[in-house]
Parts: sequence; C-alpha cells; structure tokens
Amino acid sequence: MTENNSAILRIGHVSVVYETEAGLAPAVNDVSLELEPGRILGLVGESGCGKSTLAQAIMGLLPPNASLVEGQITVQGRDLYTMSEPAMRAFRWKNVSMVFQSALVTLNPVIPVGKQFEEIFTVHQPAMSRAEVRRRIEELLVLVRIHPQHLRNFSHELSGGMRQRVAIAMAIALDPALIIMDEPTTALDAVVQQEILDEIRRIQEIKRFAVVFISHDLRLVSYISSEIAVMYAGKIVEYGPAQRFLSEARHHPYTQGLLDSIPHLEGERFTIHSVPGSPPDLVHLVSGCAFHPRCAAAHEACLAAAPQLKGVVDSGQIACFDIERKQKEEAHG
Amino acid sequence: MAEMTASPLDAKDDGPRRAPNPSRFGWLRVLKKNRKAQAGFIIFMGFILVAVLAPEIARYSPSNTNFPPLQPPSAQHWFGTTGLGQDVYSQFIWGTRSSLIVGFGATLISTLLAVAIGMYPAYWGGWLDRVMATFTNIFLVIPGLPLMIVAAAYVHHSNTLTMMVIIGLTGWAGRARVLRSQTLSLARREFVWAARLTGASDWRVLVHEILPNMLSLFMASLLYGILGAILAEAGLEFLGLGNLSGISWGSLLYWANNGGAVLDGAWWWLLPGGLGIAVFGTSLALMNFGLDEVTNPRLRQTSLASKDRLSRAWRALKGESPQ
Amino acid sequence: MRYIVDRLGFLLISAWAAVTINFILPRLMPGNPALLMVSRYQGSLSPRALHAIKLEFGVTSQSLITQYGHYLSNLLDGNLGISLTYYPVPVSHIIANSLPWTLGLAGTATIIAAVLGTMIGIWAAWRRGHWDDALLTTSTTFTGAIPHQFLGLLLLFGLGYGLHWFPVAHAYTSSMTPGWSLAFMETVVGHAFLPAITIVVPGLGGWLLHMRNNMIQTLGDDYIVFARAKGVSPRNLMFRHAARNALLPSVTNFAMAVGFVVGGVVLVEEIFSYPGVGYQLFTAVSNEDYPLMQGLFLIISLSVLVINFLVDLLYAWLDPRVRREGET
Amino acid sequence: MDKTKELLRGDNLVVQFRQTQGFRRTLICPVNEISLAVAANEILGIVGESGSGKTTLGRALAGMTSIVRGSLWLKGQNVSRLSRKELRKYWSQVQMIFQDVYNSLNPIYTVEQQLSFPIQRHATPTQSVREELENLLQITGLTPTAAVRARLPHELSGGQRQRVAIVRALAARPDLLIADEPVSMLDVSLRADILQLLARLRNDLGLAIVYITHDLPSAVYIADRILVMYGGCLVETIRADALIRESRHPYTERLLAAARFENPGSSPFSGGGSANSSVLLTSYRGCPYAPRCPIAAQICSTTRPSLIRMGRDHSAACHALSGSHQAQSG
Repeated sequence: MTENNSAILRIGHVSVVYETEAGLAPAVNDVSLELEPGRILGLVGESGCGKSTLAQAIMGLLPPNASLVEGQITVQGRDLYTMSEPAMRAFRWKNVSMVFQSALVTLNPVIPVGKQFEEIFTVHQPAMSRAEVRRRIEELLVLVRIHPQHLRNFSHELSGGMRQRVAIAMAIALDPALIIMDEPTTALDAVVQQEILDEIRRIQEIKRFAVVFISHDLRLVSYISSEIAVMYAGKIVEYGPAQRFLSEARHHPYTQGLLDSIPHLEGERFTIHSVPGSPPDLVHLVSGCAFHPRCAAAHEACLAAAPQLKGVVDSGQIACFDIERKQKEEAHG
Repeated sequence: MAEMTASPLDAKDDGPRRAPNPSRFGWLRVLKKNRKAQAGFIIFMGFILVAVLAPEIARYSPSNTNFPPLQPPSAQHWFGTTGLGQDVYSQFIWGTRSSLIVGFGATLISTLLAVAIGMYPAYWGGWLDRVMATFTNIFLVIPGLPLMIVAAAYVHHSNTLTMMVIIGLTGWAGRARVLRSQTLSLARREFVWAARLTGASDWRVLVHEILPNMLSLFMASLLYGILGAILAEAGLEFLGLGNLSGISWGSLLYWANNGGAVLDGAWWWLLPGGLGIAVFGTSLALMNFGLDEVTNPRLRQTSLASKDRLSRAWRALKGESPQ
Repeated sequence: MRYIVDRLGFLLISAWAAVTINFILPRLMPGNPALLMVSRYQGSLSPRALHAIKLEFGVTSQSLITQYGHYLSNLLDGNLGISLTYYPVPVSHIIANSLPWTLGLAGTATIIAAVLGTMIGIWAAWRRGHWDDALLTTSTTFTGAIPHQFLGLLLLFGLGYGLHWFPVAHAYTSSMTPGWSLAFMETVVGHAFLPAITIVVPGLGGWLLHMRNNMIQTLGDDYIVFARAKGVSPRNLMFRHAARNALLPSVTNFAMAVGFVVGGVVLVEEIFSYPGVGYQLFTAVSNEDYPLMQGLFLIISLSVLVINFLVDLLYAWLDPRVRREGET
Repeated sequence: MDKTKELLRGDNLVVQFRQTQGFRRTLICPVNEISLAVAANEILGIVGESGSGKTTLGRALAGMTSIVRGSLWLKGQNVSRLSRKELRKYWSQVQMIFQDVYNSLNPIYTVEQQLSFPIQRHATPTQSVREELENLLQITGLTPTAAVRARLPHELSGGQRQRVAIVRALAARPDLLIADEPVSMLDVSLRADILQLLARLRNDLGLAIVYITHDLPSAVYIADRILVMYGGCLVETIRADALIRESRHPYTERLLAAARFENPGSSPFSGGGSANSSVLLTSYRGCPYAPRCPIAAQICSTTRPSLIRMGRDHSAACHALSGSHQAQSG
C-alpha cells in the first residue's frame, strides 16, 4: 500500500498473538491496511480469521491473554499503544467508537438504556448540563429513528433492531472520525438486517465518518463498503474496491470459494460450492500459504513460502502465487 | 412460584458459543493441574488414612480415664490429657474416624434425597417438578441447625445412625436445587433431545447423557455437603444432642467446653477438635477451587499476556518457520 | 407485581410448612417424646397445665385432624403454650424478650459479613492472580471451615479470659438498667463484640468467594468491554457496571447464608450466654422444655422466612428483568 | 401434490404456550392453524424470521412439542397424540437435526461412542454396528473415518459436527428428516457442503426433508416447495422455482427484497422492524403481518386472511389478493 498522509486509520505490519492452552495462536499475522476519511472498509472472513481481533486491536481492547506483538496502529495519526491509560480512555470513543455484534449482550442488563447513553457524555464531556445531554441524546435517537421514550427501557425490553439502532446512536454520539462495526447485523433477521444496513449508509452519508465494517458475509459487505479486505488465517489475502467483488474479476481462490458458496436469487437454478477442507488451525499453522491445504491450485511454491499482497490489473491486490503466475503468463502473452 | 415460562421463540442464537468443557472426568483432571486442589486432596487423603488406621495409630483407648487430668502435651500424651484424665491425641484420632463416618453417611443420605427430589422430577417436568421445587425451596429457607436441634431433641439419645439420618434428612435442599437447575438446563440441550429421538429410554438419557455432564458440579456440591454435615454434627454434639458416649471432633469440643477447658487454660484440650474440623473443611474447599474452574472456564487462570514475553515467543516462532 | 405476589405466596406456603413441621415432628418420633416430658414434669405442674401440654403434643385420643385444628387456632391466637422451665411464663413472653437480642446480633453480623465479604470479593477479583487475591481467598477458605463454637471458645479463651479485653458473657452489664442511654448502648456493643466476630469470621469466606467468582464471570461479559470502550474508568467499571450484576447471584444465595448464620447464632449465644432465642433454645433443649423449644423454632423459622422475603424484594429492585416482568 | 406419495400431513395444527403477562397468563400461539403436507422424497422449505414459529412447527412435526389442536398424519396414520412408547416408534421414521452444532453432540463422548447406540438400536440383526458406522461416515463424508471415530466433539469443526448429527439421525433409517437451521451456525464456506449433502441424501436414500431456515435464498436453492411463515401463520406456499417470479404475499416480497439488499423504504419511527410479539397472542384476530405491512388496510388488523389458491401448488393468505381488501380500503 502506498504511503498516504490523509489516512485516518493506519495499520502497519500488525501481528496479534493469543496465548492459549494449546500454544501461541497468531490471530492477526502481519496485516497492513489504510483507511481514508469517510470511506467504508469491509473486512471479511470466517470465524477465527482474525477480523474481530483486528477490531479489538484497533480499539485497544484486546483480551488479557492476547497482545499486539508487532507493528503499529494509528488512528488520526495517534498511536493508542503509546498513550497512558487515562489518555487512551479519553481518546477512545471520541475519535474511534464501535458497534458490537449484539447490543443485547453489550448493553448492561440492569441499567436503563438512557443512563448508559448518558455515561458517554458524563465521561467525555463532563461540563455538559443534564438538559443538554438529554437534548443531544434525543437528537441522536431521532437520527436512528428510535422514539426517545425508549431511553427509560432496559435493553431486554427492546427488539433486536431497536437495540442495534441505539448502539449506532451511541457510537456516533461524540462524532468520531472512525467507527468499528463488528458484525453489527449478523444477529438480526434478514429484513431487519437490511433496514439497519440502510440506516448505517444513510447516517454515514450525513456524518461522513469512516467505517471498518466486519462481517462473514461477502455479499453484504460488498453492498455497503467502498473497499474490501478478505482475511484468512490472520492475513489479508485480497484487497480492493468493493466493485471488484460483485464482478467476475480475478480473485484469490479463497475469495472465489466464498463467492461460490453463497446462494443467490438471480438466475434460474444455480449451483453453489463450498470451500473444501476445514478452517485453519492457528496454533499449528502450516508453512507457506495458510490456504494451501484447501486450495485446488496449490503447488510447491505455496508450501514453501507465504505469498505477499501484490497488485493485479483490475485495481485489486491478491496474495497468491497462482495468480502471480497467471498474471506473468498473460503479460508474456 | 416465580417460574417463568421460557419463551419458545428465543431459539435464535447470537453466534457460536464456546464449546463446553469436553471431559467426563474433568473433575479428576483438576488434580493434575490445580495446585490448591492438589494440596486439598493430600490433606483429605491424610484424614481418610487417619480414620482408617485409627486403631493402629491411637496410642491409648480414647475412653481410658486413668491418666493424670489436665496435663499439657508431653512425650506420653502428645496432645495432653482432658479434665477426666483421657488422652486427647487418642480421642482426636478416634474422633476423626467417627466424625468422618457421620459426615460421609449423612452426605450419602442427603445426596440420595437430593437426586430423588432435585434431579429426577426436573427431568420429567410438569406438576411433579413444580411441587418438588417448591418443597426444595421451603427446606432451603427453613434454618437447618435449629430444625436438626428440634429433631435431635425429640430423639433423645442419638447414636451414630440417628445423627446421620437427622443431618441427612435436613441437609439435602441446597444440593437438590443445584441438581435441579443443572438437570433443567441440560435436559433442554439439543444432544439430550437427539438421544431421545434415537430411541434412548428416559433412564438411559438421564444416566448416560445428563448425569456425566454434571459430575463436576455434582462433586463440588458433594464436597460442601460433607463439610456441612461435619459442621452440623459438631454443632449438635456441642449442644449435648449427639452421641455423648461416642468420641468425635464435636464431642471433644463439647467436653472441653463443659469441662472448663477455657477457664482452666487447657488450650490443648480445646484445639484438636476444632482444628480437625477446620483443616478437614479447608481441604474440601481447596478441592472445590479446582472444580470451580472446571465448571466455570472463566475462572481458569489465564496468564496475563506480557507483551515482551509474547513478542519474544512470536519472534522465536517466526524464526523457526521458513519465511 | 406478579413477582411480589409470587414471593408472598411462597412466604405463606413456607410459613405453613414450618408450622406443620412443628406439629408433626413430636408425633412422628417413635415412643412419643412428649410422654417422657410429661412424666418428668409430673407433680411440678398443675393438672390443667399438664392436660394442655398433653393436648399440644398429641398425648390424647383425639384424631390428628382435630389436634391440628386446635394447634392452628392456638397459633392464630398467638398462644404458643407455657414454658416448663420458666413455669408459668408463656412461651411468647420469653420469645418477646429474647428475639430482639438475636435479631440485633445476627442482623448486624450478617450485614457486616455480607458487606465486608462482598467488598473483599470485589477487591480479590480486581487483583485476581496477584498475591493479595491468593492470600485472601486461601485464608478465608480456612476461616470459612472453622466451626462457630470453636472460634467462639478461642475468642473467649484469648480475648475474654486471657486478655480481659471483652466481657465474657451476657448482653450488657447486669448492674445497668436497659434503656436508650449512651452508656447502656456502649455496654451492649461491647458485649456483642465477641459474639459478632464469631459469627462474621466464618461467614466471610462464602460471601467473598461467591462475589469474587461472580465478578470474574461478569468482568468477562461483553457489556464490560463495551463500557470500557466508552471510556468508563476502571473504578466505575468495577462498581457501576460489574459489581451490581455480580451481586445478583449473591443475593439469591442469601437464603442459605441466613440459615448458616442462624445456626451459628444458636451455638454462639450458648457460648457467650447471650440472652437471645438461640440461648433459650439451648435451655429448652437441655431441660426438655418442648413447648418453649417449639415456639422458638417457629419464631426462628418465621424470622428467616420474612428476611428472605425482604431479600427477594431487594432482588427485584436490583434486577429490572424481574421487576419489569409483566409491566409491559 | 400427489396424494399417493404423501408422507406426513398436518391439518390445522395449533401449538400454544403459556406466557406470564402482568397478573394474566396469556396464551401465545407460535403455530396457528397450519396445514401442510410433505411428500415422500420431497424437500419442503419452511422460511420465516425469528418469532415466526418455524422452529416450533418443526419441533411439533418431530413430536417434540405437543399439538393443542389439529391432527398430524404419518403415512395415513394419526400420530397427533402419541404415548412415550409410540413416540419412540415414530422417531424411527422421523428424525431431526438441530441448529446449534455446539450443543447437538454430547461433549464427553467420542464420535463412535455417540453413534454406536443409535446404530445398534436400529440395526438389522445381520449387520455389524462397525460396518454400518463405517458406511454412514463414508456417506456423509466424514473421512478418514478411523480418525473421525475417535474424536471428541470439540475436536471437530462445525461442519463435521453437523455431519455427525446427520449420521445419528440417519442411523434410525428415517423416512423424514427435519432440519432446523442446519447451516446457520456454520461458516459460510462450509454451508454449501451440508446443503449439498442433504440434497444428496434425498436422492440416494429417498429421504424427505423439511428444511427450516430464515435464509430465503438457501431454501430456494435446496427445496422443492416453500412455506413462508409469519407470526405463527402460514402466509404463502409456493414451488421454489416459481417463488422469485410468482410469489404474491407482501411479506415474501419483503424477504426477497431484503435478500437482494433492496429497500422499499421504511417508516420514520420504525419499531426496529422486528416481529411484534403481540401478533402471536391467541387474542389477536388480524393478519399477523398487518402491523408491518406497507399495504395494510382496515380489514387486515381485524380479520385474519385465509389461504387463497393462486395456482398449482401456490396459495397465499392476504386480503389484498382477495377482493375484500379493495372493498375496504378503496
């Protein structure tokens, strides 16, 4: 990726390692990414690919048995990991906030939703009067189309869609420049999921914050994102504009596998294929390309070394020796 | 009762859950990993050994009153003598045996009751379960020791068996509640349904599918049951409601108190009984620490990842693998 | 609302159960124990009183149903019979004199144990894995297994007879007249000190460990991560977000804790000759004073039941999921 | 549907649950007067969101939840109310696999231990349990079988667990398999495998399958016919290959739009769009979709529409499709 000074989020060669009973598990393995203001980056991958760990690392919220062992993450040019604890607390949410997968478990069950909302302002803007806070929260709720009367409710009294709307309102409360959204619609029904996606798009167009949108659903991500990064076994295997993933462009075999495994409604009778094999075992990672045991195009080179992200013709970057080779063959005619 | 009808519509899940602990013998594996549990187990086995070998290691007959009274510890009388001229050490050894017998016996009775009242109806559900749950809750809130005192007072002269029965009959409720809630939660799991669908009888489902999955919790409640029974026995003995012709940790305390050990400054007479209970109880609680970690994975001591250590380990790992 | 009605219903059912246990127990025992008592007090009691006692304990040809009816109607009149030890003082009178002492002692001790144990539990969870957590959890494991009577005797031995720091018996200096004077209060507190410690220390461990484990459980919940992300300080995280949730299971466990304390109180009052219901129960048992014993058991049980009912209400206040159920 | 091939039929099935609400105990009705039939060798998709009652319907068909009213017929025999003993016989013909692959296997037993009992119980005297196990593991692609047999559930991937659950169900040699969201907890890349396995089992073993899901595209992919459920009611039933073009119910339309990420536009204070649980109450008389329906008229909240035949194997329950809607609103 080229150096860029306007980037709001810059992830440089980041590795995050978990200490598990079985051994070290590199959940994020030498990942580099950049995100421009106002863009939406889709981060796609399956369970255990490291996408949520990356999100936690950006927020500085890694669990106690995990650590960022390599690389640097800056948000708006500032490195969370060099800040003091109070400075980090003040920085977080004001500059980078987060929407979690399920607001049912991220909202405290015994505190009314409104009180938890107010907390954001009492922590970050203690000078604000209660009435001001109140007015601000109501504005925010109207923006996400929730009636302010629900502030008195507890989280379990709201429907899944309403909770997620509240979570979005909380995330934009301090007008952060970046919001991490970790599977924000996965727990919702199809119809509600699509409504929330539209809500996110609409609000994003008003507020122009940047988003890292994490999901396991490549189709959903290509619907909402401007750029997409596909992760496999802690590494980014493909990166490019979202448009690429809707077209018949050349893809990493894993990405292609994901695209082929989702049933579409288009066409008469379509076929779907799954990616053969099992998800990777992070503790006992294979040498070379982590995907090679499941890859039909794998050859010796893939076992020997891990491929790097390289540019391909149609504006994307792919980490795959097979594609590199095809690329070369085509170049030579 | 405040029994809420679980909504059948809550089936949807938020995402993959952590896999439950996958070992039937998880409660045994604890001994390999948990230092506290190991210490507890060693002390526990020590007491068992003392109880089994009591006739061999006691130096005198515990009821022999021929020694000079109120002697402090000496080479002849390691723990000194009582106001009646008995050897405290021998009393302690024999007391260990009868205290453990009453403790284990009462726990056996209360456990059988707890299984019958807590687990079995919970599996079947319906009105029987509701009645039994209410029954359990009632016994849970009616204070145990006073109830035992009243029962023991009516019995008049207790012997070992009646003590066991009284303690067992009054001490099952806590365990029944634990077993019930476990059974209810396990019986709703898909694998239990699947077993039924494959034609397993209810008995098989209960014994083969449900019970092995709650062994750790069951063991934990058993440990506390034993502790509770021994404390109860000591309490009854102390009030003069026990088997006063027998010798147990509780009766040692009773005679020490009644014989004026406190006034006479005979600390050696006072300590063994109480310490026996306390140390034995501690061994049970220590073993329970380990079981807690089996049933509740979050309690497992995850080493806080130090960035330096992990970085080093990570670099070492990368150095090994060909890049 | 439904919840409160439910709990009230349970209170009534369990109270009825306690009453019935009281009725059945002497009748269930082989070789009716009441007969022994009657023969023992023959001569020292008036024939009328003896007859009343015979009726009360089923030494009669009346059917069980009739006996039960009599028993219940007597209870409803507040008539618990007449004590044999303190003949002819009514049992209710003795209870009225002793219950306040026990409620004061046990109540204070329970609250201290619960609050202190819970606070230390929060601390231990916070310092999890460090030396102070290890020290606190292991040491309270030991103290939790100490029998009340043993600790009581040790304290009596060391701080009472040995060092003379505290009075060794009774609830107040007998030369003083009970009243609300400061001096009197002082002796009450001084006398209650050792008994209270004896009840608090063994009880601490349970609260501590329970709270510690609940806290660790809760601190792993997603809403804690969320609150951290919002910028909530560690202090507020512990107390505002985690502790309240972690407290809920502790509250439900209160029933068992109270039972434990009450058991301890009986033993402790005996040791310190503290004039509460426990001491009276001991007296009643030693003297085979069954009317007094029954009355005391009933009152002890009912007090515990009422306390549990109140704790259930507290629970509803703490947990909106219970409170709001049914309001929508 | 061809009557002669009919395997399982439900007539006006009703399942109710008690719910505590204030001082009243209310009744909710997650399965409300549903009639359906499954032909031998057919895959029937049941589609609906959470709260639609689709899981309850599946459990009722599997004999796991009792039916309050209506009747259930298996191969012409009334199986509406079975004793425990009869149920066990029923379960040798109807089996179920579950959504939660993390809880569907007993965590403490190896694959072989999990599977020996069901195989043994249903095996013919001439068969060896080992052979049959081997055979079933092969069929479901659990290879290498020797390694898989000795694994504990937590050593298997989600997809493998679901396969083991399928083997367990197949051991009973059922005629009908009820699959409740069998892939929704699996990784996307592995879902197709399980769906294809189910389709293959239908072809190779002549199984009929009821496939329950919230994911319309996957149902369209695998099923022959689709029932769409909302609020405990059947709102549309249609052949899968005709659904995209011919479906008429507003809710089915909405599901289709959501699957294509199209938004017809939502209201300013949407209640979050989730199913309003009050439409499940037995006291509710209107169309369950009325509170969310963009074209709802007066009649929709007062009268429940009945299923109207729209064509071969196609019916829908909507006032807008009968004359009554126009008469009321227009």
